[in-house]
Amino acid sequence: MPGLHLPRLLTLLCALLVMGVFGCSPAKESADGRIVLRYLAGPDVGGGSREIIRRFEALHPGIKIKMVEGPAASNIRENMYSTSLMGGESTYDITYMDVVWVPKFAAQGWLLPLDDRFTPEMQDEFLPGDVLGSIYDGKIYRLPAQSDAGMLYYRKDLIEAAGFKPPRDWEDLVRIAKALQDPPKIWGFAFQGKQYEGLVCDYLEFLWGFGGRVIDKDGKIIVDSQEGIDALAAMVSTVRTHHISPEGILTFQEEEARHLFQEGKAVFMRNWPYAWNLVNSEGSPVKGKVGIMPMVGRIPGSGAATLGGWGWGISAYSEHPEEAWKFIAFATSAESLKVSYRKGGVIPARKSLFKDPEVLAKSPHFAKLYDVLIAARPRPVHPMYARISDAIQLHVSAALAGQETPEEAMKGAAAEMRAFVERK
Amino acid sequence: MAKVTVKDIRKTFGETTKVLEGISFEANDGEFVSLLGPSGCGKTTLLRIIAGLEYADSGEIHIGDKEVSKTPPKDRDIAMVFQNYALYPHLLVSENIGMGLKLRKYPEAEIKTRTDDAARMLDLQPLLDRKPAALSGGQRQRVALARALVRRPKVTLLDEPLSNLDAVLRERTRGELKLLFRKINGTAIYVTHDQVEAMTLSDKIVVLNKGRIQQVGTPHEIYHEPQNTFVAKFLGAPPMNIIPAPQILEAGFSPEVPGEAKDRLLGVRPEDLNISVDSSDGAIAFDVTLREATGAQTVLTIKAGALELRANLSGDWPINGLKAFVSLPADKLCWFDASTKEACS
Amino acid sequence: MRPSPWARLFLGCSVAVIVVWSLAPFLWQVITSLKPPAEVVSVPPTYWPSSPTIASYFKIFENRPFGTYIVNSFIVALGTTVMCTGVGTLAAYAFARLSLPGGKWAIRAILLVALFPPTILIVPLYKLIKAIGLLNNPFGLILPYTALNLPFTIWVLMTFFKQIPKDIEEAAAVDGLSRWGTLLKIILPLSAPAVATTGILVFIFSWNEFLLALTFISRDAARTVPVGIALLSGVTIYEVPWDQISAAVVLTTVPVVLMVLAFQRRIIEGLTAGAVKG
Amino acid sequence: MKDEGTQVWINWSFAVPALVLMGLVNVIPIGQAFYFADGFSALPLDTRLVSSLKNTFVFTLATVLIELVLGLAMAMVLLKPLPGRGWVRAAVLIPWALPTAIMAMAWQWIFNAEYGVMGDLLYKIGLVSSPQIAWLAKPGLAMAACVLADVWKTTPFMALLLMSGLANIPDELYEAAEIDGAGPFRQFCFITLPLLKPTIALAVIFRAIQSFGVFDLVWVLTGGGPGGKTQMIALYVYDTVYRYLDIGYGCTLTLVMAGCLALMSGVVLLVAGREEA
Repeated sequence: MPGLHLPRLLTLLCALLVMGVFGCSPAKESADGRIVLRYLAGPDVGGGSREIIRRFEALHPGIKIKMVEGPAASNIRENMYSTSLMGGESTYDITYMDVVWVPKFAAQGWLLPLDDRFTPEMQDEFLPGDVLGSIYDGKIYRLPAQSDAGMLYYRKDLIEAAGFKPPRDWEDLVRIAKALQDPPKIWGFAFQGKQYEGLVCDYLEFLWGFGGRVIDKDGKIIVDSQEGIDALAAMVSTVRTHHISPEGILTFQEEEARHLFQEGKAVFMRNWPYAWNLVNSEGSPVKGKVGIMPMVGRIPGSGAATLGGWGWGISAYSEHPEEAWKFIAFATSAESLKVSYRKGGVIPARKSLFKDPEVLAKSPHFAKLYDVLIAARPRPVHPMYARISDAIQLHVSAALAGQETPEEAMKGAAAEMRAFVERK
Repeated sequence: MAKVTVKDIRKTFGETTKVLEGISFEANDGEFVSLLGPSGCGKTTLLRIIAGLEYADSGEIHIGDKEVSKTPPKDRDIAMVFQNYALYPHLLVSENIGMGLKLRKYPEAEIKTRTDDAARMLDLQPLLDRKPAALSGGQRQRVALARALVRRPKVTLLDEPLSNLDAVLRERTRGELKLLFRKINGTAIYVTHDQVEAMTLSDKIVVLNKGRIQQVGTPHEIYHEPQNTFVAKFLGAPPMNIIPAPQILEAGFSPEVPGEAKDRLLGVRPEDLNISVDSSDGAIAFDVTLREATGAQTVLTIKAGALELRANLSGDWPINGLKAFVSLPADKLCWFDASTKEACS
Repeated sequence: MRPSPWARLFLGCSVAVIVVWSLAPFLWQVITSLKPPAEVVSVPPTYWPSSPTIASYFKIFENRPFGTYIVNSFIVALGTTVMCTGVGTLAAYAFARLSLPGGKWAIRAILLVALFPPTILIVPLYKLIKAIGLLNNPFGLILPYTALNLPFTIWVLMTFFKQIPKDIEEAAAVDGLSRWGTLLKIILPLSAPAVATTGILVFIFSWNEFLLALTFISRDAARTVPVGIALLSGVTIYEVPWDQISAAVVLTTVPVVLMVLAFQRRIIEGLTAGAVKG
Repeated sequence: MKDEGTQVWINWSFAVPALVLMGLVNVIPIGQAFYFADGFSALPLDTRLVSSLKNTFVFTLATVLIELVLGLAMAMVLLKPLPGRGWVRAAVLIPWALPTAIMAMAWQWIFNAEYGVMGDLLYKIGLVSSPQIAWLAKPGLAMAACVLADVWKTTPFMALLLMSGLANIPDELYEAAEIDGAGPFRQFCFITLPLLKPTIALAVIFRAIQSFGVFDLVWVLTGGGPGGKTQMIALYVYDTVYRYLDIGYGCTLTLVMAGCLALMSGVVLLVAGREEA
């Protein structure tokens, strides 16, 4: 290799290395002496978070908030937090958490209990499901910010034109879907059928709607009860017997379902509230033709919603928990949540905003949404929730694919959960 | 140019394989010395030790007035021509030749002149801008030689440089080599198993066998005064006749045997035998059992009782000459001790 | 051997098939990147954008500091390539040519190490990188990438070095080259094809690595391309901005293609120079 | 000349940077894996381990075999003198050059049941009756899609390695074979394959290691679904460590995985009939 002098090159590399070591060590305090607090979140769509941070920093000149924008996929962010917290270090002072992370993180001792700061009176101002989902083993670890719950979207126009009413229970939904669908031009029901967390959310809504539970009060696995099997059978029937959902449903996440529905190719859709603004956006073929309601169950009124949603926690390894609390309290104030709502359409976790005239004027559907959210239930609160979720994902997916009967699937899922969840 | 002194070099491979067992010889300034011996005699190892590519277990190498036994090759001021030439495939012929000079930080201009000189000497000028892959075997060999000579080293080491050439080319190159070294008058150590190369090229031959020196001497001495039966048999084609003295006496010859006949071997070169179709005084009659004529010479295998000899005579031997009358040349007889195989003078 | 017309035709067809096979999914990215967002999800898919636009290419730069990502990726990939081939060459040379008592066991150990999937290494590595203060530093990636690629690099180079005739090295020693000099001036140029090949493979690995890059780098200014692409966001966090992702993929592939083209000359030269015979 | 002991140290020092780096990055974590491994008793009961091992073996076998055949063909074609060979080679390397994590998303889109171009293409050619093929929803097809995406991506790696091996086979051998009357097929069987064996063994081992540890591709493309039919061992390890936070069992799984790989490498070396070390 003429011209390339290896020793010199290696020296250069070493020099760079040394420079790197001393040049880039992450400082806990910024150059101007302010305390720096970091957190990891998804892409800041709409810039709401940046706005809140700006306001906070103006109010607290001694604190600097650094938002690390992670990937949109929340499971990746969960792992990024886990990696850092497993290392027992304080890259992130603040954790911006999905509701299902709380028991897992808390059980590991990674989170600071907030009970002395987040009083029951304060808790009352938030949606009950979000608060419930923030509690693990009697202590509260999270300040809810964004609420989320599964619900049923339906084509108002089609249903009315055919003389139907919105479905009252599951059988009703199947009947209407079958009557109105014309596959592959238009399908009856779209949901999330890919083997991932969303599938569990969908299944839980069926399970609860059919009167079942995953874990009973004593911590025993009861997902393979008759209710659990019936719920799965109902879910499977959409693809396997009634054919109201396309075979591809097994690859559907939120966006696939939303696209199908938005293009006018589905009568019903189970999805999160975020889809509302999109299906009603300019240029959407179904703009103004969509209704929302809580998910249906086996009997009228038994429908349930899976609670999603995000909130703030403080890392047990943070050197500045006091300042961190200041920020998360600020970020969950009614004012800040309104900023998030305005900029990014984020659904607030505070009850008061659903009665805010400004909000209601812009989003009239919030009135209905409130009913859904208030009834939403958190997923099983268990430190081994990820194991539970994976067992459900795997076997529900297998059942949807026709590889296992609903009974086999639920028995299998329960066996897997018992083997590992009860081992711990 | 310098004198090379090799002192009591010993080398063992592994635990027990003794390759060299105390080798000592000198190559004087400007001398062309061949290391001659059959394969496996240790000659290449010896050369590599002189070069510094391997190190001896004990013993000393002096080049000029410097003791270099522990010096790396580059500091010994030697050059070497390898059996497979070992040209750098990625460099041009000119770069191959100039590499050693460049590494010793000679000025560009001098490298150029010297490279050109060497190239001229070896007829390589038209090839300077090629890569080794584009050369024939003979051309590669000449490049390897040029690479060695261009440095004007104290010593040039050559490891069977002709063995990869075909017969005709080998003979021609041999001649060129001789002229070349005579011209530059450089010290050279040359490894070969080919006695003709050794005989024709060398000022001095070191005959090796099984890790020991058998004889050191001029080609003439080696040929005519072999110090033991190995040297006697290794040189010359056909090789020297070596016969126990009693057998000679029994056949009717009556040479003057130094010492007890039973302890002696007689050596006589095939071409030194006096042989004739006609009987004469003191000549013994032999049966001709084989006649091999090569035109210029004829080799006869002759037999009298148990005694079998080979004779080499210039010119022809009549086809019907079934009897040969042989007498021994009294001044050209070599005597060896029957037990030690050493020459006894 | 003069190929018959049929053989030439066959060869031509094979080349065409290979090129189409290799490029088709990439070309699909190119086409997708030129579509307006709405057309990306049209059914049936359109094979040529109805109104081609390069808006998505601008969008990715507005959305994210892509220029910075590309520079970072270059630093990391180039650093890894240089370090890995450098360190790997030294080790491979030692194992192939120098007398190393126990070297055979070391080589086996190296292969054994390669058997452990990098996935498992993340947490301990994170601790390590954190401990030496290299989080958010290109070297925090260069070091592990180098180590992860070393077994392969050493193995390939070692095999190649063994094929180089020993007497060329000896000639170099006589000519006056040290061990170092021999390695740099003789062995390396002779192994250029192998070094270039491993270099390309290592470069591309480092250019594409996702998990470690995601975990070790949290500062936007230090991020690399694959993570940057994963951070592209649509209107909502659920939406996948296909047009932008495609544009980013296309854009970031260009440097790699240039790199390959640059290296590739060396490969041809090396392979066709009659290599190291005679 | 230095004495022998010093020389050995100097020789080893050439390997030291590499050994130190690998020691830091690989050996320490691996040592920890042995140290922390725990929960061995759960192994025989772990149905998910069994099914993911099975899936991974199928995936590895399929990808490595297909890649070997395609890669060999590719390498032989690419060694022929062609006009624009440089460009062809660069084109061939493009799949390898695209980030897996991102390309997996693209594949997901290509295999999408509704908007996917794959179904549409096959439909237009007339191979299938409907453009809506739920590739990733059917166990067999989903595995096939994973294999296809992986083969597409890593065949260039194989081809490049084999190319360097092929280039080292002397032309004289082919010429000699031609004189002996061997056709292209026999030349391939009696010269190319035997002489390429070490290279093939090397390529297969390294590819098998990579393939057995497949992660990003499947993680993004199918997430292990449907019904866990594309669940791979590396995904399982990752989940165990990062999602279940069960490091002990994760380490145990890693050891199981490394054991399988060692076994596979052993088989390859045995088949190849010679050890390179």
